[in-house]
Amino acid sequence: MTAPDLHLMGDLRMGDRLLCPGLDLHCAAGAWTVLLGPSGVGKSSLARLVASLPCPAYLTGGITADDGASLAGRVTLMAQTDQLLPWADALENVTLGARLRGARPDRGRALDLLRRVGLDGHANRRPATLSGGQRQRLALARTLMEDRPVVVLDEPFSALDAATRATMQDLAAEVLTGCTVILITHDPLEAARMATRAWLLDPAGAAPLDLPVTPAPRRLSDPATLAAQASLYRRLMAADDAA
Amino acid sequence: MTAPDLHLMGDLRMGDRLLCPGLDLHCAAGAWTVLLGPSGVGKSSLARLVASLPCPAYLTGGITADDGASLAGRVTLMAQTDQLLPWADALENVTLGARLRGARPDRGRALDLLRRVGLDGHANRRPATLSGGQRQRLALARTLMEDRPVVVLDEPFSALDAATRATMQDLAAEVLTGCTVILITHDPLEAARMATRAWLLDPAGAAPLDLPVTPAPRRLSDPATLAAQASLYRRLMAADDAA
Amino acid sequence: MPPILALAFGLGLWQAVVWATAVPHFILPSPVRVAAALWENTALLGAQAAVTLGNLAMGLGAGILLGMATALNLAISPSARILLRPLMVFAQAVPVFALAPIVTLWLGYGAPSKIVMVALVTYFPVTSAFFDGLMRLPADLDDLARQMQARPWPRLMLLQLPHALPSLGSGLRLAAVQAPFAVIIAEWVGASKGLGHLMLLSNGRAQTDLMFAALILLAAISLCLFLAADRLARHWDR
Amino acid sequence: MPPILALAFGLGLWQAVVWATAVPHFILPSPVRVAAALWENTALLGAQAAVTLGNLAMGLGAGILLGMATALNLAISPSARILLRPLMVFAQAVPVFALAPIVTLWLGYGAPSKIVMVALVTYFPVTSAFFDGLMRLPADLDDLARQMQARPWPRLMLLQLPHALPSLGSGLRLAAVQAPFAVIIAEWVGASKGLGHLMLLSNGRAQTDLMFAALILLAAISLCLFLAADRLARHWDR
Amino acid sequence: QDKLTLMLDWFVNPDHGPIILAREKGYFAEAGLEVEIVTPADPNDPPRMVAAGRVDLAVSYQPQLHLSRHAGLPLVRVGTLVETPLTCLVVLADGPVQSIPDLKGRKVGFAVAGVQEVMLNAMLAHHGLTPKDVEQINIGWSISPALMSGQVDAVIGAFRNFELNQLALEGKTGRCFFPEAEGIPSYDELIYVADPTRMDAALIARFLTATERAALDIVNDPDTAWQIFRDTDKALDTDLNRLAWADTWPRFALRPAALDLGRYQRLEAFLAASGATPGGIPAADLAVDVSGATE
Ligand SMILES: Nc1ncnc2c1ncn2[C@@H]1O[C@H](COP(=O)(O)OP(=O)(O)OP(=O)(O)O)[C@@H](O)[C@H]1O
Ligand SMILES: Nc1ncnc2c1ncn2[C@@H]1O[C@H](COP(=O)(O)OP(=O)(O)OP(=O)(O)O)[C@@H](O)[C@H]1O
Ligand SMILES: [Mg+2]
Ligand SMILES: [Mg+2]
Repeated sequence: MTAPDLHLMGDLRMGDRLLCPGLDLHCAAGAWTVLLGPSGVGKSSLARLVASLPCPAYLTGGITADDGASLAGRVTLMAQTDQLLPWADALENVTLGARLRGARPDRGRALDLLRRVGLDGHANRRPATLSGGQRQRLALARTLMEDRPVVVLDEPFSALDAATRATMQDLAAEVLTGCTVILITHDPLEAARMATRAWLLDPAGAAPLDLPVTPAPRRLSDPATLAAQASLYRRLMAADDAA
Repeated sequence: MTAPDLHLMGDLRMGDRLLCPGLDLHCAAGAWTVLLGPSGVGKSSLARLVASLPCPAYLTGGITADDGASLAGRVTLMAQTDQLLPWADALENVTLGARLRGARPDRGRALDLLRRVGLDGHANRRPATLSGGQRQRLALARTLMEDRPVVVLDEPFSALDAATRATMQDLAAEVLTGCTVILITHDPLEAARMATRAWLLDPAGAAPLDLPVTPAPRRLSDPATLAAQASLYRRLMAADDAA
Repeated sequence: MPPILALAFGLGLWQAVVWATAVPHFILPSPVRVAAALWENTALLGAQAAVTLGNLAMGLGAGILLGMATALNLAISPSARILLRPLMVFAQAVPVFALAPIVTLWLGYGAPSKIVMVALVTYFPVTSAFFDGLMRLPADLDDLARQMQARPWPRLMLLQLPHALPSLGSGLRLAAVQAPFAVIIAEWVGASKGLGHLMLLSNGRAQTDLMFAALILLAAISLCLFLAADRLARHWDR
Repeated sequence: MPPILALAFGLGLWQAVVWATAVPHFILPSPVRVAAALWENTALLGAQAAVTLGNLAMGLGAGILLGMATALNLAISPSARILLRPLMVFAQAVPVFALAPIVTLWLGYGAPSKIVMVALVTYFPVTSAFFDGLMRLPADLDDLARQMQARPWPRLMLLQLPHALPSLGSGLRLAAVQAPFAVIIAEWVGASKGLGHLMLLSNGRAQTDLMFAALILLAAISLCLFLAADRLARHWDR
Repeated sequence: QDKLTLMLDWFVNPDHGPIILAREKGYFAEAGLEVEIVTPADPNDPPRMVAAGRVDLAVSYQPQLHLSRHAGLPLVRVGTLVETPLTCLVVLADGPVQSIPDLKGRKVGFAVAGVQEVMLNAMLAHHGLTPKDVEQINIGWSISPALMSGQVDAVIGAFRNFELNQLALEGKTGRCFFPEAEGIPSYDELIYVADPTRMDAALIARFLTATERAALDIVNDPDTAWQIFRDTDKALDTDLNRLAWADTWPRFALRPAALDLGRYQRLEAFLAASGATPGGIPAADLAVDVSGATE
């Protein structure tokens, strides 16, 4: 399955409330499209729409893939809450997708991913005995297992410390090579590192954000990354003052 | 009730696992003590211990207040998960503490806090209809309503965008003036802004972190804050490489 | 629409069984015969149903209210729990129906014995389900209550009670299913009025069609009761 | 310890009632008399209890298995749901006990009628509770299933089933409470063996103490059954 | 008006003709009585309800009186309603049981535990069989259906004026084995019992006199009596009751208060001899004549 380009068009509305007008977002295949924006603007709703999940919001112009086919079944979403099965252990949670499709799960790959998200030796623990960050990494591993052409990550690293976060970003970038990735985040540094293109959503509409010209993911030690972070940060703070 | 100084002493253990050895943390009254550290090191466990909540971990040296009295009933904890009542609306959730103690809730103050956390007009909405960041702000408002001398905040702003986060930090700093505050965070900028003192917990032990000499909360535009952020960030990344 | 269809299906099945097995009418009368019996005995059936319904309503009311009160009491008083909780388990296991003859001997053949039987049979499931729900407060809400230094009563009302509503709903559903049994058994064991008594009489007189007419009426009452409880329970289900 | 205490308390209460009200022994024998009857008739009681237990076990097994199978079937097949779901609600509302005389006339006075009664009375609560649990998958797990393109069968087994276990537990608890009633009623309505039959006989012979001894045995069986179901249900309660 | 509660042995049926007629024709009222008639669910209840003081008077069976007395219930017969045995062992005429010895290894249903068990055992013993030779099944209320559906081979406790007619209505022919022809002394089927320590003999005497008037009316004009009986309750107007009425009215005691002590003495001795009771209660303790009592 090759990844499609996505096109998100129109006004994002919920009932008669206008959340974010005039979207015209292009998410290129093989690239990371990063969405930033104030809390409550509708980022998670948009993520659900891309994943064809039921959602009280709707996008007037719809979401289309450039290959013309439906998106259903081609998208995996890592939601803002971890959605782990409380009765299953870490390994069972990671292999859930394959098992739900009636396929034989790739145990080796699952254990490898668990190791790479830093949950080595935790394969048999239930989610309730994991720390907040460990649960988030478990959900990440489950998402990475899914192997879909379109991947939506809704604040996937929000509960992680800086170092772990950087490692997980690298891991995601590596595993998701070639995918159409949409990343929702509040962290300007994350946007500066990972974004091929970035958009700021706010009640006034969607605005593209400036990024270094170097290809993503960028090195943290790269001065351009840090400069982009600083400028993004100022832009985010300004957007709020305006709103 | 004046706020006590706290002293956290000894090894943080869980069963026969040593999470973080040799703690000797002093949390001064009226100051913000910030704890950083890799995911799973035991920060949330420590928070629960301070709040006298049941927890599989324990601190060998105990937690003492300088006034010699027990901490029970003097601590409020904003946990990593929002712990909102699903059947109650936003206003009812915010006034829960007083109502649980059989006291008449201060409706005016609650509505004011809801307004200040940006949930104006959402007073009658249930948690399930709020966005992730909105839920987190609701939990913050509930914590600020509590009016306790010791306040523990476990990653309280992790789901917020930069601008909202700064506003909430200012709000918390203002409302919690004079309290003994322990803040757990993964955001170096937050630490650089808010910390009177900051500690890095990792499996090797707790290390104090360098901060600007200016009093907290520091201005975001202050170059010292940004410099501290950068240095903290490097320190956090280095800690991980070492671990 | 589907319920009507199901009803029609059920009636059709019944008629088909009667035709196919040629079962004698004194064992299983056909729906047509039963309908005729219903039609001819409207006044009689109505009067008996009114008696049964009255006892049912009073017993249910008493059982539910007492059950809820007991559960709340047990939930708030640890000392009551120590003694009463195991007693509750015992009591739930004693076949209350088997006590019907004794209850009747004590309280006589009038309404009180029926009301007590219905109340007994509703009391235990309501108490038990509601109490279980009250005690099973999720850990995060319990944390909240602790650190907010909740007093027992507001804790019960603001946290435990709302959380226990789905369980109370299950209890009510169960009570709704059992209460009509109880009133019928009580009327079998000793009564001079009511649908159960009528069933027994008509069975004894080999008027199986009248017996089935009474049974149908009873089923209708049970159904309404169950649907009402189910509606409430669904409303409380999160 | 507390259960023993509660038992002692219950017995004490019983004895106190007997003393205080001077109730004649043919209405309520004292615990001492009943204990004596238990002791003197061990062989008789044991033999009858074995019969009752056997029927109970087979009926429970059949009812639970069939109920679980039906619930799984309904959960996986939308077309089955449309017709069968309302039928289930009807069937649950029909007082199954009231059907005991008919079931007995059909199936005779031997074990089959008892087994069918117990199965009927367990089947509906198990099916209904389990099915409700299966259908009430939380929204976030349903999201997961959708985006992972779950096939119906694994979705049932991996998500719906584990989530429905507490509900199945409630159903089993309920079945455990009702099954002993069912077997007793079936034995009352027609039998030549079993504890219910013995109760009827000793009642007719004015041997109230023997009747109570049988009742006590029955209560013990019910209690064990309930505790077993409760243990299972608690295990499944998250 | 004095109040009197009477518990019947069964739901209202032609056996209770004199009681219903006395009520309908106002004889109770004329005797200064307000009689409340209660039906039981279990025929074992009436003696116990009397003994427990819940009712003043109950309709019971003479054998049941003997058994109840031996179980310690304070009871005494004060009057007679039906003065011949009614109980019989019924089989289908074309069935496998043609004589009592044919019962060996077969199923016998009974409706009322206790009394009927004793009857059956005595009839079996008369033919050299033991209780273990048959399977005894409680069939609750479904006496005729149990027999007709072939679930049992015989039923004990069927009433000769009742179940035979019911079988006939369903197109079957029944055969009756009469206890008094199978070695059991004749007895009063339906009697009134009261608690001797509590009863008001004069009140009961008035009650008996009222039913006596009704019983005489019935024998004098059974058809009119049937119409009155039938009209009291729509549920009573059935073919079965019409047939049963004809078989019942000749058996009503025309002197309800009159006492034949010999019957009580003989049945007491018989029950003792057959091992059903220890025996030894004098007939005068079992039955009294209240007709002479005054207020
Ligand atoms: N109930 C439990 N049983 C066993 N281990 C547990 C349990 N709860 C937490 N742990 C373990 O204790 C350690 C500390 O957990 P804690 O939640 O305190 O971490 P943390 O520092 O808050 O991490 P994070 O930044 O990810 O929130 C973790 O390694 C976790 O796996
Ligand atoms: N079920 C619902 N009913 C009504 N309003 C809803 C519902 N779910 C979400 N909303 C509202 O829709 C808006 C968008 O929510 P969404 O979760 O998409 O925000 P978000 O951009 O992801 O915010 P955050 O950064 O806080 O996660 C919010 O204002 C929220 O209050
Ligand atoms: Mg969101
Ligand atoms: Mg934590």
